[in-house]
Parts: sequence; structure tokens; C-alpha cells
Amino acid sequence: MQPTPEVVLAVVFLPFVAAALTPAVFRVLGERTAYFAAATALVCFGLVTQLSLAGAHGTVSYEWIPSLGVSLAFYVDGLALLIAFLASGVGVLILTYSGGYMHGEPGQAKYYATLLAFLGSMLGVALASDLISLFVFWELTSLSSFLLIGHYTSESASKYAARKSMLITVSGGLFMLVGFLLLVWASGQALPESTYSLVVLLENADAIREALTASGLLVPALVLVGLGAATKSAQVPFHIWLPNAMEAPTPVSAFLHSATMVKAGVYLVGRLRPLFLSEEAPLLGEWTLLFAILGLATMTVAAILAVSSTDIKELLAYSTASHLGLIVASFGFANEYGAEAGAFHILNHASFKAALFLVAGIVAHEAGTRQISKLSGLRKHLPVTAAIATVASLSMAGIPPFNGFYSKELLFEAAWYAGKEIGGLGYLFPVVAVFGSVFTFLYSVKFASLFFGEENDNLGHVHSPPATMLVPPAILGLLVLGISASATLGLGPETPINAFVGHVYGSVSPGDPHGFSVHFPTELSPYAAMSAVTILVGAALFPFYDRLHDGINALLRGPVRANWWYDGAVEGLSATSVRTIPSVQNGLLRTYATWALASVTVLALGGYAAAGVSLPAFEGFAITLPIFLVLLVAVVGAVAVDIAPSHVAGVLTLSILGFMVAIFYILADAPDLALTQLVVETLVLVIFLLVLNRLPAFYGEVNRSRAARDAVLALAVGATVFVTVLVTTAASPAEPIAGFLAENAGVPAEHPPFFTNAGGGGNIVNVILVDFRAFDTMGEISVVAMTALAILTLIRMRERGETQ
Amino acid sequence: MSTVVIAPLLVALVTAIATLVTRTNLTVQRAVSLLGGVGYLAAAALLFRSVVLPLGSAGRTIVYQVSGWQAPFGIVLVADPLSAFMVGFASLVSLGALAYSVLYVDAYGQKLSYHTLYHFMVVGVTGSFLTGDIFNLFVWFEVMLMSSYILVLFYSGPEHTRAALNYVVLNLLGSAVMLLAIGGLYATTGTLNMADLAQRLADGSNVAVTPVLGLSAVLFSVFALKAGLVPFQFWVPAAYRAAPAPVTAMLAGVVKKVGVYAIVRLYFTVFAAASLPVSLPFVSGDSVLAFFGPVMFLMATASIVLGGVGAVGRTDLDELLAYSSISQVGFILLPLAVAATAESAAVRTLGVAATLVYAFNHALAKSLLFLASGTVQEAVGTARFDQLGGLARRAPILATGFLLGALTLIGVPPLSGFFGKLLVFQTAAGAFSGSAAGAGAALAVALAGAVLTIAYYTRAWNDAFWGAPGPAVEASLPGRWSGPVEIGAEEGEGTTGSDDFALTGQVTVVLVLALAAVGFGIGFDALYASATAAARAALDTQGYVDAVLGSAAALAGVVG
Amino acid sequence: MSGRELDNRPYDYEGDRRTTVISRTVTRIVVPLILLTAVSLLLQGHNLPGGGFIGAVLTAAAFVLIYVIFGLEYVQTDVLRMSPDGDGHSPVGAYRWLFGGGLALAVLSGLTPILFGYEFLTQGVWFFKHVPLYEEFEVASAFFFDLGVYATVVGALLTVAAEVGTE
Amino acid sequence: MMGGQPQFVLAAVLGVLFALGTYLVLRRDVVRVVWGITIISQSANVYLVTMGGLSGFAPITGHGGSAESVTDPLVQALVLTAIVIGFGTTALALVLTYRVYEEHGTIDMYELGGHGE
Repeated sequence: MQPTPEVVLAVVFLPFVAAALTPAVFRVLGERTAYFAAATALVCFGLVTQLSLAGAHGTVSYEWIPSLGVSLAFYVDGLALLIAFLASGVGVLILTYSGGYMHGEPGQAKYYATLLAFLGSMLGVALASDLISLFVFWELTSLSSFLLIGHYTSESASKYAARKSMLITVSGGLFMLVGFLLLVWASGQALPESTYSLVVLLENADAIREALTASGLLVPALVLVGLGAATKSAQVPFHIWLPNAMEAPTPVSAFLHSATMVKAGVYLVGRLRPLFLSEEAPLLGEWTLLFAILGLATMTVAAILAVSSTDIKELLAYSTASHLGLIVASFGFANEYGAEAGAFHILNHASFKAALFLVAGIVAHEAGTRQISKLSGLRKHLPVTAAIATVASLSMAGIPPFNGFYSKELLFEAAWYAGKEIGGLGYLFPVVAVFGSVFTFLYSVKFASLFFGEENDNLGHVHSPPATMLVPPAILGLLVLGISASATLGLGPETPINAFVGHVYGSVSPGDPHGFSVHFPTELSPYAAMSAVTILVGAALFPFYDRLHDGINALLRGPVRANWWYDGAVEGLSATSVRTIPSVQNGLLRTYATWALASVTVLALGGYAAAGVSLPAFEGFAITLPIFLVLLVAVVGAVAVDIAPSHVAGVLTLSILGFMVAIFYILADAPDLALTQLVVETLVLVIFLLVLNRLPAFYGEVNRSRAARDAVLALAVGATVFVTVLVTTAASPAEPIAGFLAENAGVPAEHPPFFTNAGGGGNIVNVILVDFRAFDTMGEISVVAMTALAILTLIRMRERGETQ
Repeated sequence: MSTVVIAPLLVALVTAIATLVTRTNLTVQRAVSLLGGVGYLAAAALLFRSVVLPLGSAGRTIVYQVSGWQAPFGIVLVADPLSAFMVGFASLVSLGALAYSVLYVDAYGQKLSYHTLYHFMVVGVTGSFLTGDIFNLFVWFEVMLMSSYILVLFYSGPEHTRAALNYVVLNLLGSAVMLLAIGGLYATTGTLNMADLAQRLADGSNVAVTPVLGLSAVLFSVFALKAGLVPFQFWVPAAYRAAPAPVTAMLAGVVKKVGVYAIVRLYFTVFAAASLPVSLPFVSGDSVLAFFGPVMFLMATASIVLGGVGAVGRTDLDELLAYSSISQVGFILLPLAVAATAESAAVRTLGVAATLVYAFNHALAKSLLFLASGTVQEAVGTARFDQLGGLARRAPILATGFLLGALTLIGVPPLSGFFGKLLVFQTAAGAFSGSAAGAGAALAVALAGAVLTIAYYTRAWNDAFWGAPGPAVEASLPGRWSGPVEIGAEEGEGTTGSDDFALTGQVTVVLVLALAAVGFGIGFDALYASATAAARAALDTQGYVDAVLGSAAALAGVVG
Repeated sequence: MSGRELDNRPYDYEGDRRTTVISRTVTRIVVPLILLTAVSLLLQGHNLPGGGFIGAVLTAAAFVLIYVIFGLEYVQTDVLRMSPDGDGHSPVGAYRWLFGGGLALAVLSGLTPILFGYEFLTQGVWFFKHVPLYEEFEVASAFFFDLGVYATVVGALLTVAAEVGTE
Repeated sequence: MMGGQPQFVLAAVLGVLFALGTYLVLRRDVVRVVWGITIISQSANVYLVTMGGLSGFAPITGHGGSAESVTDPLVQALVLTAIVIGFGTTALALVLTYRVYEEHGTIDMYELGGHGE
């Protein structure tokens, strides 16, 4: 069924409208704005549910920038609905929870407005089907998470974290944009018309892939788009922003880690999977090489880092990266199990991770610390929380019969088959998957263990959380149980959850979709064995958790940490800037003029050389003796200026040059010029002398090596001018426009009493100035008038600073 | 009626003189000046309507023969979609900066010369955009420069005189070099009219074409100097810091773009007409653009890198913005470099359109940012990062404006700046069919520059707007000051002072420009359609020549 | 003396301008001549060498000469019969009116043709035949523009000279 | 009317003048920098006039007179305005020099640039 356009639009834009209204709402409702926001999310959730129940599938498109072929288009299918479901559903819970968590905190209007915009952006990412529309929402998630991570604006840790997430995710987004443009370019090669529409790209996946391969752009496009997904989904080595993002208020972390932001990356990988992965794709194509390896590496590295964490939110943050790695790796495998694993784990991860973050928020809020070493035995004070935490942690650990187990089992299956069919080194896939999962087991159990055992002495009084904070994680916990039950009972593909995951599977797989169902393993398949190994090894290692924790921390120093590179790059950039700029922009006119003039010389001579200009042959002096003599004196005058011992001597010799130029004008039959030059030269002389009167006798001794360098540049400039003059005087264009001016300047022999079609003056130069090119003169007298204003301003505005 | 072509220029010119004559009464003078600014916007809109609209059409070219002398003998003003586009965005920024000036510049300065100089700067800019004559272009450059010289050192002070000295000397050298190049072009081709020049170069039978490449290269350095491209960028940081905020907004927003416009107009419309074999060690071609493509690419790359790296480590908000300006002009030039060597006409059009869109967006965003920085300085007394901090809490509206400006330059959608970046990337990607290596290099440069942009704007934001309030902020904005509209003022109390009206007005200007950036992003279709029309006009040499010289013949009949 | 001290010392017109009787006399004769030449250059500019620019620089030169010989104060109070304006500066106000007016005149002379359907700055020539004394008499509208140029340049140059001179 | 014959002497003279001007622009003394600019602008003017041809009659015609074989009046008009503008900019540069000295107490480009020796 085609989705109802209004419903789709409402889903995406309702949160934005609500965000815009939030400041006003806040004035009326105060802290209860949380419920306004939650209600907004609930409406979206309801609409998404309605779309889903109606079996909506199809495109909704509005013109946006028709001249660029960009539209505001949305596509509703299983994957889109899954992400929209999670975003709006978790959104309801998070916003409700915020009502309790943010009690009494400043900046709530901004907080809820941004959070709603964040929700809207995520819904937009999920539903957008135009690459540009998608990118718009994609960057808006980065932007709103920037603002949310930096919510506590005066904390330097928040500032650091926000900038880090912005630098990594927005940069990644730009790389992705370039990747998109390569896809669009390829669509132009493969299809009659290039397109931004994801749907059209997916429908013509084979043709697009061929066009990309033919132009050698398949790998670049894949890598660029992959960079966008990897930065967003915190894949190694871009995972580093995610732990810092816990500086945000805990509800934001929960939202960001479970249902928004980071899910955008895996969403994109899933969305583009059928584009890059054909049904007959090779087992180890570019796609698998990139994403399976990236995902497994992230899964393992982040799980190890989670074990090294000392803070519960940090632990959960690394765990998020690790699970996203799992999803990416699943999508990476070119078999159906991979697609199933990815689709199912998106749902499972959202359910248990959101619950765990909310639990962490309760712990931090009520116990007053997030230090793992200080927390234990919380069960006594927080019984309900403990139950939720246990369920969610076991699901995260991949322990049957919880839902996390089933999606991980599918990953093992995918990895196993991939390894088996590739053979040899291909077996590294299942091995690494198990290796990483062991650490997942370890930190998950560790998290659950915080609620058990002896109560830590350092813990003060632990409050009970308010209902608003307890109900949302409880609901999530129930969701975990629900999915677990459905899977364990081995219900068929037509049950709601399985049908839903089946739709998602359809979206991320090339070819025809088939039904989805999982069931509890009843025989010892290789992948069931992998699960068993994971749990057994994990259980065996758990007693040594603290030693592992210390050992990993001891190893993770310096360049081994990606953070070391990030901080080094950012600080290095800053240091480079601080260090180099003073030597480039050194305040010395000499440096500036040298660069500028040298560049002019290079450009000019390069231009002449590139065009193959030949210097004209010498044809005699072409000049009369008087002119020659005058020019000679002028040059002597100029030389004298250069070596003048004092300012006065220099000004006087400069005047000699000026007067010689005047005489040159006379000899060149330019009487007007000569007159003007004479008078102006006199005026300049007077002003020079007046000003020099006030200046000290500083002449700056000449440094030999500098003078030599300057002389080289001066010679180069001189040579450029020499060539230019020679080349241009040798040219003789036919019919220069001056001819017309000379002919029409005077009074025509036959003329009416009034005419405008001739100059009407004998002095052609003046006629040009006041008639032919009076417009130039208009500009020139403006300049002259401004000179006067300039000097007035210079003298009268002194002592008046800009900020008074 | 073709008077619409000269109307913006005349409005600005008359306003400049009127502010000179009415200087005895500040109120009248301000009113005249603002009225002139509005009139200029209206004239620009009229021009835009006559030349570019309806959107999606190829547009028209209207020629105005100043003094009634036919082209190529007299001076012509030519309004085609390219010129109208430039005048249009100049009018937007200049009205914003003017309104800001009235609230910002001290009364004595306004009375003395500020308004006159400001409008003369607009005159110079407008003349440069509209003229069809290369010597006339020189004249308007001089008008623009003379006013900018003095506006840069409007407030005397050691930093200002020093900055102005470098600025003035470099530009005086530039003027001499420009005169040399124009003289050389006249000597080789015998004409000053751009259309005639293009025609004579295309014809090639009556003129020696070979020297033109060298001469146009000399001229290119002048435009690069105006645009502040590496290695002619030296004057930029100090001059931008020295000038009063609204002047910097104009310098960065509009005056710089004159250099960019001149490059588009002269190199793509005029010099490209010359059929001239060009051979360089790595490139060869049969157009001057084969030479300028690599030149522009090198300059753009160097500007992006130097400006970007330079901006990251600055200690002062104004200085950071100035370096950003160098970097952003690199972005503006980059698509032109691709367009210069692109084989496909579509990519060439796209490249020029990308340049124009980026220039437009930069004009909007950078003027907004400089104005915001000016308000910070006026409210707090300094723009040094170590004195700032916490402004997001203390002045939320101003902070919002600044954030939007920074985001549009970073390229966050749906702000207009995003589309600038998109088109730059698209141009580079489009070059894949021509030279994959070139496209790859252009993409790499653009991406590196984009990452640098994020790095320095997040730094500016973190140090000035987030964090604990710095000493200067704590001293001058002890409470929360919300500007024109109070949003969520749940804490602290607004400070009231005598400056409040002026500051509120300034913040309003910043906010209006920020909203314009949002508006042009969401309504990008109109902007893109006009930029495309402008790009087509810029690349249509024959159309330009026909419009200028053809209508001249028609007019000669009327007059004769 | 350092720069700052130099700058702060009171300006002594009388002491600085001990000019001889001869130079004063010569100037009294020469200056009117220069001015006369300047005006005639302006008037004849359309047909013979000359014009607004040249006339203006020459006029300005004449004034500068008087400045140099007699000192600023003398020119301003005795020759031009002006009193120094409020902020103790030269009669720059008057010069500003001069160049402001000159610019206005130039622009107005350019705008006038627009009213008659011609382009901006279109110049026309009227010919009157059989005028007494002159056989033919020619009035070029360009003259008004030239006059504007003249006034602008004179005003601007004198402003510059006066500002630099008083410093 | 226009050039046509390569002007070797003028090319050499202008080359030397530009070189001398450039050398001055690179000096430490601000006044010399201004001189350098002045020389370069003057030379550019001379160059333009040269473009108009050095042989011919002054571009003055009588009523209905012929405009044959006059030197190029266009470049002369261009140069005339260039001279006046040049005067303006020179005056500005000088007053700026004076103000620089007032503000900084030096006219040494090195000290101005913060590189006092």
C-alpha cells in the first residue's frame, strides 16, 4: 500500500514544529515541557505504527530544487519503519525519563527543543529517499547531537566532546556526500538521466555498479560512503567520539546510543547493501572486505575497550560501538544470515542498550557516582532497576534465551558460512567474531554484577528513582523479554516481531525477501558451538576481570589509542597554525611585496612563454634624440632617488624625474598631459616637503644580502616590463577605437544648431574626458574628492577608537 | 527602458553626494544614507527583474551606452544575468551592513565622511560589476579602493595605520600593474571594450593574439589581489581586523567578490574567446583557460590550506574570521579552476554557477560573522578568545546568529552554504569524465578545506560562545542579555544600558542575515536558477558580443 | 626632538613664514595671473589645451603658492575672509562644499539628459549663428560637467593642502 | 598611428624605471616606499603614452578640421586622469606615512612589522 503523504510528512516534521514551539511552550508549562515533547514523540510513534500496520511501502515525493533534480522525497519500507519505530518509540521513553532526570536543571527549553529536532532529524534520515534530503537530515542529527553533547556548555569536557563529535561526524558526512555525488554521477552514465533518488538507484543497482566499476569509482564511492557510515556509527578508528559523548545528559546518551545518531550509520550500510551487493555477489567482494572487516574489528576493539572502562557510561559507550560493529559486520557478509543478523540486531540492541543507559542514569543520579570501582550491591536500594539491568545485560552478553543471543547467533552463522566458503584465511571471520564476543560477555556480566554482591562502603544514601525515570527502562526491559520470548518459542514468520524483522530483511537484501524466524538451537551446529565457546570462555575469564581490566589499560597507551592520534592531529594543527602564520604574515611589507611582485613576474613570463611569444627583432631605435635624452635624464633621476642620502635629496631628484616625464609628454605631443604633469609635480613636491618636515631622518641602512635579493626581484620585474613593452609596442592592431574618437570629436562640417552625435570640441583629449568617456571622469573626480575626505578622516579621526 | 542598468549606480552615486551635502545634520544624513541603501536594493531588484526573471529562462542582456556613444567607442554598461546576480547580492549585504553602521560607527565619524565613503564604495563595486569597458573597470576599482583605504583606517590607531599602510601600498602596486596590463591590451588589440576585445581576439586576423596571454596573466594578479588569494593574501588579516566591523563585512562580503567577478567576466567571457595554442609542461590547450586552470587550482589550493590552517590557531575572533575568508575564497575559486579545464559544457556551467553560489553564500555568511564579532567587541570590548567565553548563555540571540553563520560556511544543510559546498563537490566530481586525476585532486582539496573549516569554527564557537564566561564577558555582561527577542529567559536578568538600543539593532541585523542564509537554503531553487542563468551568460561569449555590439549598431541608427 | 614632541609643539605661523618683501610682491602679481590662466584654461579646454582638470590643478597651485609664501592663516583670514571654524581647523568646510558642489554639479549635468530621453552624461552642443561680436557662438553642455570637475578638483586639492598645511 | 615598431629604448627605460621603483618599495624607510610607488605609477603613465605613438600631431583640431595623423588622444585622456588620481594617492600615502609616524614613532618598516633590530 502506498503510504499516505500527509502521514509521512507529519512523522518527519512534527518534531521540528514542536521544537520551534518549545520556547513558547516552556513559558507556559515549565518543566512539564517534557511531557509535551514526549507527547509529540508519541504521536510520531503512533503514526509510524499506523504506517507499519497498514503495510505501507512506497515513495512520497515533493519538489524541492527542481533545477538541480533534488526533491524532498521519502521512502517507506521495512528498514525505514524499523529505524523510525525505534527513534520515536525510544524517544517517547527518553523524553518522559528526561522529565525526572532534568528536574531543576537550567537550559531546559533549549534541551527539549534540541532533543525534538534530534528526533525529527533521525526520522528524516530513516525515511528520506532522496540522497540530498537524506544528507540534510543526516547532518542535522550531527548538529543536534553537537548541541546536546555540549549541553553543559561551561564544562570543558563537554566542549571537547562536542567538538570531537562534530569534527568526526560532520567531516565524515562530507566524505559521504562526495560518495553520494559519485553515485549520482554514475547514475548519469548508466541511466538516461542522473538521479538523486535512492529508490531509482536501488532499482537500477546492477547498471549503477557497472558504471562505477567501468570508471574505476566503485572502491572510491564505497569507501567515501563507508566513511560517512563509519564516523556516524563510531566504527574503529572513528569510535573515539562516542565515549566522550557521554558528557551529554544521560537521557541524551541513551537516545544517541540506542535509537538515533549512531543507528544512522548502520542504517545507511543496510540501505545501500542491495546497491553494492548483487545477488550473485562474490563472497569476498569489495563490500565484504570493507564492512565485514571494519565491523569485526570494531566489535572486537570496542569490546576490549569496554572491559578497560572505569565508568559505567564509558563502558556502555564502548559497548555501543562494539554492537554497531556487530551490525556492520553482519551487513558486510554477502549471505542471507548476515542480512538477518543485522536487521534483527538493530532492534535488539536498541531495546537493551536504551534500557541500560537509562539504568546508568538512575545509578548516576541516585548513587551519585558512575565509577565502576565504587559501585556494587545496588540491588538492595534499586531492586526494580536491578531486575531491568540484569535482563538487559544478559541480552547484551548474548546469553540464551535473551534476544541478544539470537542475533549474535545469526552473526556467527553468517561468519561461519563466509569462512567456510572462502576457506583458509576466511576462517578468521568466525574466530574473530568469537574472540570479540568473549569480551562482550565479560563487560556485560560486569555491568550486571554491579547490582549484586556486597554493598560498597563508599556509597552514600541511594535514593529511589521517581516513577518517570523508572517506567521507561521498565518498558524497555519488557520489550527485551517480549522479543526474547518470541524468539525462544520459535514463532513463525507471521508473528508481529518476525514479520517486522522480515520486512527489514527485505530492505537490506538484494532479490526477493523471504520470511524471517529464529528458534532456539536444538542441535550442535558449528555456530551454536561458537556461542557455547564464547559463554564458557567468558565465564572462565570473569574471575580475572580486574586483572584483564588493568592489563588492557597498561597496554593502551600512546599511539595504540586512536585518541592519541586525534588529539595529536588537532593540537598539531593548532600548533602548526600558531607557529607558521607569524612567519608568513610577518607584518613586513617587504615580504608581502616580494611575494606579490614575484608572482606577477612568474605569471606574466609564464604567460608569454606558454603562448610562445617571440621577442621582436631590433629595428633601430625608433625614437628621436630629444626624447632619448629626456628619458636618459629621467633614468638618472630615478637612480639618484634610489641612492639618495637624505629625504630632501630624494624628493628633489624625484621631482627631476617628474619634470622629465612632463617634457617627455611635450615631446610626445601631449600638451594637456605636460601641463597637468608640471603642475601636479609642483604640488607633489610641496606636499612632500611639508610632510618630510615632520618626519625623522631615518633612512634604514642597507643590508648587503637583502639588497642583493631585492635587486634580483627588481631585475625580474624590470625584465617583465621590458618584455611587455617590447611585445606590445610591436603589435599594431587594425582600427583602434581611438580613430573613431578623433574623427568625431570636432564639430562636423555640416551641423544642425543642436547636436549630440559629435564631440563639438577641438581638443580631442578634453572631448574624450568630458564626453566620450565622461563616465571615467565621473569616477576619477569621485576618487579625487575621496582623497580629500581620506586625508580629513585620517587627521580628524585620530584618537577615536572603534569600541568606545 | 535601459536606464534600469545604470539605476543602481546612479542611486549609490547620488546618495554618496547627498550624504556629503547633508553632513551638517546627522539625522538627515543618516536618513538620506539609509534611504539610499534601500533605493539601491530596489534598483538592484528592478535590474534583477528585468535581466534574470523569469527564473529558469536564459535571461537577457541589456546594454546602456553612457554618454550616448555607441560601443565600442563609448563606455557601455552591460547588465546580463551575471552582473545582475552580483549587484543583487551586493545590495543585500550592503543594506545590512549600512543599517548596522548607523548603529555602530560613532556619530562624529558618520558626520565626517563615513556615509559618503561607504556609498562611494558601493558605487565602485556596482560600476565594476556593470561596466563593459576595461579602463572603466580600472576607474571603478580605484573608486572602490580609495574608499576602502580610508574605511580600513577609519579609526586611527597603531594597528590600523600599520594595516592600512600595507593594504594601500600593495593595492597601489596593483593599480600600477593593472594600468600596465590595460595599456598593453589596448596596444595589442586597439580596443578597451570587453565585447569588442572578445570579438577581436576571436577573429584574430587584425590583432596579435599571442601577447594577450601574458597580459591577461598580469591582469589576473590584480584580481587575485582584490580577492585576497594566496600569494596575494597578505593584506587581508590585518586590514580586516583594522576596519570597522560593517566595513569588514563589506570588504569580505562584497569587495572581494569584485575580484572573483572580474575573473569570471574577463577570463571566461572575454579572454576565453581567443584561439591561442597554449603549451605548458603539464597542460596544453587552445584557450587561455588552459593556462589559468592550473594557475587557479594552485591558488585555490594554497588559499584553502593557508587560510584554513591559519584560522585554527588564532587568538582573536576577528583574526580567525579573516583567515577563514582567505580559505573560503579558495573554495570560491576552486570550481572555476575545474571549469577552466573542463571539456564538457555542462561541467563548465556547473563550475561557474558553483563559484557564484559559493560567493553569494560567503557574502551572506561572512558579513554576518564579522558583524556578530563587531557586536561582541562593542558589548564586551574585545574579541580575544582568552577574554571571551560563555556568550551562548549571556547573549543567546547573537550566539544563534553566529552559529548559523558558521554552520552555513561549514556546509550544514539546509543552510544556503551547504549548497555552495555541494556544487563545489559536484563540479569536481563532474570532472571525472575529463581528467580523473584532476577531479580527484580537486575533491581532495575541497574535502581537506571542509574539514579545516569545521575545525576552526568549532574552535571559535567553543572558545567564544561556550565555556565559562571570560573576564571581559563577566565584567561587561554580568547578566543575561537577550537582544531583540527574549527567548527562554528563565535565568538572570537582562542588562539595560544606553547602548542597548544600538546593540539590539546590531543583533537584529545579524539575525536577519542568518535567517536569509536559512531562507536561501530552503528556497535554493531560485538561487540556483539565477546562478545558472548567470553562469550561462558568463560562458556565452557570442551572446555577450552580439548584445553589446549588435545593439550598438541599432542605436547608432537612432542617434545618427 | 622626538616625533611626539615635534608633533606637540605649537605652530608658529609668523615665525615660520618670515618671507621677504620681494616674494610677497611677486606673489601678489603672479597669483592673479595664474588664476587668470587657470580660468582661461578651463574655459578654452574644449577647443585648446586645457580643461577642468588642468584649470583646477593650476588654481590649486596658485593657492598653495600663497600658502607657502604667506602662511595659511593669512590666506584664510585675509584673502578668503573666513574665520577658522569651530574645531580650530582651516576653512576646510568651505572646500568641502566646493568639492561636494562640484560632484553634485557633474552628476546633475549628467542626469539632465536622462530627463530628455538621452543617456546619462550625454553631451550636446548648441550653435548660435550670427551672434553680435561673435560670428558663431558655441555652447557645449560638456562645459557644465567640466565646471563640476573643476570645482571638485580645486575643492579637494585645497582640502588636502589645508589639512596637510595645518598639521 | 599605433606603435607598430618595437620600442627597444623605451622598453629598456621603462624596465629600468620599474626595477628602480621595485627596489625602493622593498626598502625599510616608509618614505622610500612611497617614492617607489610614485616612480612605478609615473612609469606606467609613460608606458600608456608610448602606446599612443610618439610621432604625430597633438590631438587638437580646428572646427571641421581633420583628425589625421594625431597621436592617440585616448591614451592621453586615460593618462590625464591617471595623473590626477596618482596625485591623490601619493598625497594619501604621504599623510598616512605621517600618521604612521605619529602612531608608532618610527618610519622603519621593520619596527612597524614588529621586527625591530
